[in-house]
Amino acid sequence: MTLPRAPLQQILTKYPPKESSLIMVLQDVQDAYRHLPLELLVEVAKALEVPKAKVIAVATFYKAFSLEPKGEVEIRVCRGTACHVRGGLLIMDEFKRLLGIEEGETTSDGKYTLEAVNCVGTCAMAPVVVVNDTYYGSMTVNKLNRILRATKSSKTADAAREETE
Amino acid sequence: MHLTSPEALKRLKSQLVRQRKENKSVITVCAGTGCVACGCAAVSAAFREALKENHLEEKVEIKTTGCHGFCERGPLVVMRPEGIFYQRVKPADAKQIVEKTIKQGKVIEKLLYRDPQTKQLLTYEKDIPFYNKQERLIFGMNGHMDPTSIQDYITLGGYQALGRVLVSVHPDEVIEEVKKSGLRGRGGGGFSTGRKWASCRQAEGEPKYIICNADEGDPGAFMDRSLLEGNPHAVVEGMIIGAYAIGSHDGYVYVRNEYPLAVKNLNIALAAAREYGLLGADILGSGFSFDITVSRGGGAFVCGESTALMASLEGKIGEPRAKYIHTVECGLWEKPSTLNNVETWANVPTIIEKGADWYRKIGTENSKGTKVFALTGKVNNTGLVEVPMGIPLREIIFDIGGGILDGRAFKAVQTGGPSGGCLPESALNLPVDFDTLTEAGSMMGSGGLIVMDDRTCMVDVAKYFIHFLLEESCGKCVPCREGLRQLHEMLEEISRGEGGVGTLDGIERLCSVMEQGSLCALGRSAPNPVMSTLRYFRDEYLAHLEAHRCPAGVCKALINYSVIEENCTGCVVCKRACPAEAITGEKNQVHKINSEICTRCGICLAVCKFDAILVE
Amino acid sequence: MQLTIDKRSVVARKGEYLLEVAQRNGIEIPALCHHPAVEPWGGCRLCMVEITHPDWKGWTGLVTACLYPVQDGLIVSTDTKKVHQVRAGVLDLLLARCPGSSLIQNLARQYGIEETSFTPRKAPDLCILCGLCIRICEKIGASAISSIGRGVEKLVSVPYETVATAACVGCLSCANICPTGAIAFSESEHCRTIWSRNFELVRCEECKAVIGTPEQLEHFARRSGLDRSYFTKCDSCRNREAAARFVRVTF
Amino acid sequence: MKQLFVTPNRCTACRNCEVACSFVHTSDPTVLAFPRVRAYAISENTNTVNLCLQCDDAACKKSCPVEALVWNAKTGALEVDLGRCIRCLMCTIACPFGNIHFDKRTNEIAKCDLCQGDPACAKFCPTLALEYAEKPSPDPKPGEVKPLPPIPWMLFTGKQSR
Repeated sequence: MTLPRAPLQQILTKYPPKESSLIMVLQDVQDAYRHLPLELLVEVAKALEVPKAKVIAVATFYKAFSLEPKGEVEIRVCRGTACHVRGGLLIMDEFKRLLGIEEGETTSDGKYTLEAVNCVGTCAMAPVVVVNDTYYGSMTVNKLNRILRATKSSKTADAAREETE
Repeated sequence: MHLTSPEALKRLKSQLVRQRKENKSVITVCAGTGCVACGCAAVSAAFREALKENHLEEKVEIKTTGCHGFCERGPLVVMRPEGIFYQRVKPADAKQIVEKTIKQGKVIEKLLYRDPQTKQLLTYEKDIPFYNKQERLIFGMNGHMDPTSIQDYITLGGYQALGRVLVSVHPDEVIEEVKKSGLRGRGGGGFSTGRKWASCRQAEGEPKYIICNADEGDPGAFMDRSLLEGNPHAVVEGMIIGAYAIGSHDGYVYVRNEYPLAVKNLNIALAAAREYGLLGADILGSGFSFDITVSRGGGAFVCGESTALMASLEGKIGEPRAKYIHTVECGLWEKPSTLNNVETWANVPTIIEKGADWYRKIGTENSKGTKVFALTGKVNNTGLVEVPMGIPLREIIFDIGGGILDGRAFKAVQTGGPSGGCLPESALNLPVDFDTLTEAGSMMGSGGLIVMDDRTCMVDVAKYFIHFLLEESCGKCVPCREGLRQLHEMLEEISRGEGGVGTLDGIERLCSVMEQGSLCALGRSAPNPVMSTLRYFRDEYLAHLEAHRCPAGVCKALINYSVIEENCTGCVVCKRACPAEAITGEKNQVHKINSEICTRCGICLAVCKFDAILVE
Repeated sequence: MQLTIDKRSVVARKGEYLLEVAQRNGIEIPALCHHPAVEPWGGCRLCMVEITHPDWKGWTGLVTACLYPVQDGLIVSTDTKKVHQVRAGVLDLLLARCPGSSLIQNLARQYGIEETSFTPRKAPDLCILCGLCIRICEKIGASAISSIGRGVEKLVSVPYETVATAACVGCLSCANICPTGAIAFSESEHCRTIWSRNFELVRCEECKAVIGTPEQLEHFARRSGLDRSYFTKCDSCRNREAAARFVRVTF
Repeated sequence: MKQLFVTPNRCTACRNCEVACSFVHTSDPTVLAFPRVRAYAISENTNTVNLCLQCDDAACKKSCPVEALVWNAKTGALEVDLGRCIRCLMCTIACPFGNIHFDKRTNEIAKCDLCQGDPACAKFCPTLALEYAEKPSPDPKPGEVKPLPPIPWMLFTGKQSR
């Protein structure tokens, strides 16, 4: 299966074709394709005139990138210090149990990806869970099922948040 | 609008100030990431709706501002000019606020803040202890302006410092002024900003680069995010002044991709500054040119280290290199580069505007000015606080922070992020400045203050930080990469109650090798969380090792969950919630936890409403 | 300029690093990630030395000799207690990483370590992540090898068979430079295998000696600007041919 | 500066040069090194040697990715810096005359270094076919007997030449 090339072409026109654009190009590719497909990395390498191996090194060094497709719903459990001391670990454990996957994995139906992130900068509301782009603060293990339910219905972020409160 | 001289900028300011006075009331809705997370967008929309219904759109302005700092209480709404402070405002409250407060001038009590200690209701922002002990030099503007409006920034006096510098101050004088102010880098190192600029100005090689480090990686710190989100122009202005002083024409902001709002607001600010002739070619008609590129980080804590950040800007993996030749001489693309963090840059316009002598009056002998801290953890008022250097930790935690959550006992405060350390109660009276914190075995770092109570296990905290660093080490040098692996292994053992007292000697030996042998600051300071907890909380380590007990009840291998029979009502909630089905008991009967099956997940503790779960 | 290494006065030029100067003067400093052909890197931390200067008011510092630029009047000690401690610590850690490497075993023994005091890695290989192979491959112009991941999980590889192996030319330089012999390769009559990839072999059209892989010759041809058809004979056969030509010209 | 001169019609392809070269370039006298000079019997009565020309614009030097080939200003020889060399073998492939080799036994690149200004091949050439001099000696006139250098006995006794 070949991937559509149009988004990539568009991304490449946004940045000067040089090595220093690499990370930003990869970020946009990650956003557009939900992962960094190998075949596209080759094209990025060619376009920016960077050796393929260097592209791979960068793609695997930074946390923002994934070579495997991510799930439709990205659940990111904050692992900042504030979240940790307020029980972030329990939240992660419960998500693992609810989804039946480990940290960093995607459910077999491709629906959910569970990740730990280092501090999303909303420490005052610890522990925090970010689902796609929606922040949920002051999490407790009891609220997680409701978060998952909210992702199934296509609710707006605010409505979904209301539901967990 | 393209301003071609500092005079034009001044004229614009007075014009804007005149216009502003005509608007009587302003509803400021905080739209920092914290408040966004609480649904402030819906609140703003509800206000807009309510004003429309009452035909007040012309008379009342809604301003969505950057972070006010008191994130705990979001969404925050402040009614200006009175300064009435409403907290935890729901969209449904908007109508009432417009009806009562705006139309009738009445205060709505249920939205006011109640002081947790005095139980008093406080109406005005200025009366709230969280705010009134602070000195909001850098951060104060946030609550008064829409970060996406350059006009708001100019109205509040923004870019005037730049205008003055460009026409009447020699670059050397700018550097002298910054030197004299005593400003030290707010990113953690605490190096004199003025001296850094002077070396970069003198360094041979062209072009020279200006870099703003906005890769706020310390978990538990978010002041840079709030500054960039809430007042991006202050950072931009600081950078332009710095560029002028150093003789640079290219600037970069390396910002965390995890901060989308900061990226957005910064880009808006840059575009506006360019449009107004404050950025780009021939700034304010002075002949000086400078522009800024925004570079989003890829997600690596190590990129907070200056050389790794520069490697990342170059599009490479973020591996640091030795700094025997300083980055001010050989930095980005091996050219002279000046790197300061967001907060440092944001201090610059204030220093230039008000003068080094004025600035020097704030703070202590060797640490001047204010510092923004992210106060989080087990404390009542969490949020961002800006205080003068030298204020005792106790005042931050107990006066501004309102004491420990749930009335529990204070145990430690973690400062300086993963490179810092945990300070005990005996350190609470220490004045907060660069040198005192370092002497106490911690560090200022970027300004995270994470408060811990008696239910926080210090071995677990040390393990947490080492695990964090283990995942964030770039892996280039042996002591950091292999040392962290081993250190984590040893701490795991301790948290399982395994190993002997000899383990602690082994840890200390390894820490010394890492401190002395590692390539960059990440590895060299990685032992700090372990060494500081060993220094102040050795007993707790020994409890794990000798008594096989975790006094705080955290380390899973050493604790047991049981039911306190007197408190248990037999409500079956815990039994239903237990994922391991380890709880037995009929309805209305005292329940029992089978510790063989129990996975110590803590769910029963979280769901029990009767305090009937005991962890020991 | 003049500096002192282990109480010996030595001469150095501006821009040199301590390690080169020491090596030139026969002063031994162990180093694992260093090779004169590539830029110094400072990853193994074994070449730590203690430095001070008459102007530094007694302050001393531990630095990596491979990356520290020489400075007039610098006083360098390569075998102080601190230096010994850090080197021993590094070797102890490396031994836990690669217990099977005889190079590391021997070095560790020199610092009094027979067995690691740490927990050995569960499935150890011989790679110490010195990065020499990556840097050498880049020098050769192939840039086929990269580090994958970071931190403790980091490994070195020619990534993703189908994609980037195309860049590997099978020249064996990486295997030759690897200090611990961690890069396996083999050569049979028709085939060279490295990085789990098989390469054909080009043999001398006369004596059938191995010249290299087609990819390697292609790469060399591109770099040198010479025609690919140039590389059909081995050096010895070319030598004989040149001799005959030489005689024809002379007579 | 002295140079190595080859006069093919004096060469008898006795290969003394090869033995001498190999001998001075080995650290272990029991193992012969790769000779940097080769003697060939081209046809029944034409013989010659072939050895590095120390080309000004040397292909080996140009092909080296790590600049491991460096001029020795004193002797004018292009030498291999074995510490720097990464054994990529590009030089051995690049030399159009096949005068730079890889010695598998020692894992080293073998190339003529003019023996640091005292080339053994010339010293032990019994017929002056190889000479290290400012210019080659003229061919003998008919009847003239040229004094030949002594036969290098040490080659047979196992003593090192230098």
